[in-house]
Amino acid sequence: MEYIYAAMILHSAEKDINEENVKSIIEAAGIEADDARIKALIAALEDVDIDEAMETTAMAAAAPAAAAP
Amino acid sequence: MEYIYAAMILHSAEKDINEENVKSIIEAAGIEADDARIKALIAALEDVDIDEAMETTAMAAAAPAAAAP
Amino acid sequence: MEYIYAAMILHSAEKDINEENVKSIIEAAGIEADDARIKALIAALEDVDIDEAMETTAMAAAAPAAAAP
Amino acid sequence: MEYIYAAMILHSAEKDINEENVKSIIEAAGIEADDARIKALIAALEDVDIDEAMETTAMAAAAPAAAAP
Amino acid sequence: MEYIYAAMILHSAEKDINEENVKSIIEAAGIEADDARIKALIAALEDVDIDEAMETTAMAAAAPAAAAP
Amino acid sequence: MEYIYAAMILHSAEKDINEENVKSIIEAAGIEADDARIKALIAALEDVDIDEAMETTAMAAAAPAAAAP
Amino acid sequence: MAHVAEWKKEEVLELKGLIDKYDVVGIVDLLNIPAKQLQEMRRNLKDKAVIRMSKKNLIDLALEDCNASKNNIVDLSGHMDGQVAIIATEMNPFKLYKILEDSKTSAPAKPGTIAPEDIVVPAGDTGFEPGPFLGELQQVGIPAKIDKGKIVVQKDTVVVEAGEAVPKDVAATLSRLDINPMEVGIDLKAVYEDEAVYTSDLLAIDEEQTMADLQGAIRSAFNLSINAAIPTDETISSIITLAYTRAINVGVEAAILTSETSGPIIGLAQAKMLAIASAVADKAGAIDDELAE
Repeated sequence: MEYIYAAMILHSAEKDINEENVKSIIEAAGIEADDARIKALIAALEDVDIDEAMETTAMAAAAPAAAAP
Repeated sequence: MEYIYAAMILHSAEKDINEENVKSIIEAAGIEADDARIKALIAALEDVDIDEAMETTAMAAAAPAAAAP
Repeated sequence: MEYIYAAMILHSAEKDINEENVKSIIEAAGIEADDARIKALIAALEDVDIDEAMETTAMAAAAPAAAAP
Repeated sequence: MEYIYAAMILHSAEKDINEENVKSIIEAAGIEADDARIKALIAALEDVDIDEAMETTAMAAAAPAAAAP
Repeated sequence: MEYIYAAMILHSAEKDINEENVKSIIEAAGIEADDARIKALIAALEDVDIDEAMETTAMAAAAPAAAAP
Repeated sequence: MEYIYAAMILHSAEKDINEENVKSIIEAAGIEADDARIKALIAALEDVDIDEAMETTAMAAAAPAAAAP
Repeated sequence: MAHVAEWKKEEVLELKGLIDKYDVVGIVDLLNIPAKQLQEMRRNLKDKAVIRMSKKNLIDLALEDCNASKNNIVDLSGHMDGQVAIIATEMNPFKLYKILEDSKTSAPAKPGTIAPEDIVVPAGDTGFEPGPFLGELQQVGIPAKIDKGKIVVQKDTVVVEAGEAVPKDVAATLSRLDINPMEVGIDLKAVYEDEAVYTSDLLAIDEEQTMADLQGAIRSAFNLSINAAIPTDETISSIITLAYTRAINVGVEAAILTSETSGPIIGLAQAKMLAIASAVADKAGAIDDELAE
């Protein structure tokens, strides 16, 4: 999930989610960056509205304590 | 939340969650690092089992494939 | 999802999940294979115990649009 | 489950789910294709709305522990 | 489901699950036997630990994380 | 359970669940039929509704990992 | 049958005729059954079963005579008990047993009758106002006291043990308590069909067990069909569901972004972050204001 987290940091900080930025973060964490995974991440996120995905999460998260045991 | 994501990257990659590493990530994201906040987070995380914390709420993660069209 | 399904076929049949095999399947399905995505897929799966992941309800994540109000 | 995944690849890529295509994928995976199983699968899939079945996944995921004895 | 039950009878009685035996049962039930389905059944069961497959709740994967320990 | 399975074959195929039919199936499976057990089963099934059993079971099948051992 | 009276010979012949005529022959005990009720039950069983009372030794003789054509039927003679009768039918013995059991009723214990099993007076409120009934209860050994204006039995008490005769005073007390411990009806002891004798313990059908077995069979068949990916009309949807679910699970766990997994993956990332945030929320300065709300 490191790549996702990196993207989330950039999103949080309202920075551009691009290959370079993700790679910098991954490498700053001492992880060997895998360009293919970064490319795939960027490509996939192009079609996703992150804020919306986060909002639906928040809602769902708020909802079903009921579902919990 | 960038700081927490930074900690999660380190955790995910099984790297040490320390001030230096978190700071590197934050700065790599082009964010000005707030040392006090990093210190406070590191201190707080010392008492937390991150895996456990993530799992307990993983269910609340309760998000959206369903919701997404 | 095609790439994931391709990996699932190989896993199911206890074949090696490598670039060549995934590519063969994707092409056999009449889809133009995207090498970068395949590389990313292989890299991502390397960190994961597929049997465990299959049964780990990531779908909880997808779950409760139903549960949500 | 190989045969099902093969069908799912075709569905995902909006290709025709027929004997020939399923067989190509299975063989591309290095599996000896069993014609009888492929025929049986195709026959069973004729009466099913795959998209609908996929949607129920989300629902099933939301099904409560309460249903268990 | 007739074919499945036929296989289960043979399994239960520790008889060989082969085409001939399944066919006998199906025909004894007054059903016209479909050789292709029988072949498919036999082929599918070859890879499977029947006892385990009968006991493993198939939909478990679709269940919520909440249910998991 | 062979006798129950035999009854389910007949039910699945919408055949009459009577002594003669159950016996035929059992014998076709190469099992020596126990008349008393067959009679007991037939008598029991007069008061037990298989459709109801199927409905109540379907729920359990859709239910969660929690139900699995 | 040299010393057997003529009427007895005729009776044996009639019994023999009955036994020969039907495939299924049983021995019953007409449990304390009043004549009127027996008549009613005979009427209910009309066309289905014939009941014929007789003496044990005459039934024995008839069974012996029939043994040549109905092998092993003499085994029934070991099950004659109480007020014996023969029941003859074409019904499935298990069904016969069920019909007879279902028609049993309960009745008050008459003084002197033998308790078929322990007769218990249960603990609890008797519904009686305080009065002489309290003494009556204590008289027959039932611990009772006044509680909240009612006579209350303090604990479950066996007043007559199985096999003992019911004393007169106990019978009266039971009747006032509306406890009817006696079973009245036709008690099927054993049935003969096709060379086999089934005793009552074999004849009792456990419906719950049957239901459970059916559900077990159905569940196993579904599981097998789905887990082995053997498509049937009933399971193909579930097989697809399972395959799809597993693929999504793998996609999300491995963070493989696709149109179907991106949402859940982001959701999962955020939820995990929030989980950690809440775990450290009580530590000053550990989380930013946005999260602290």
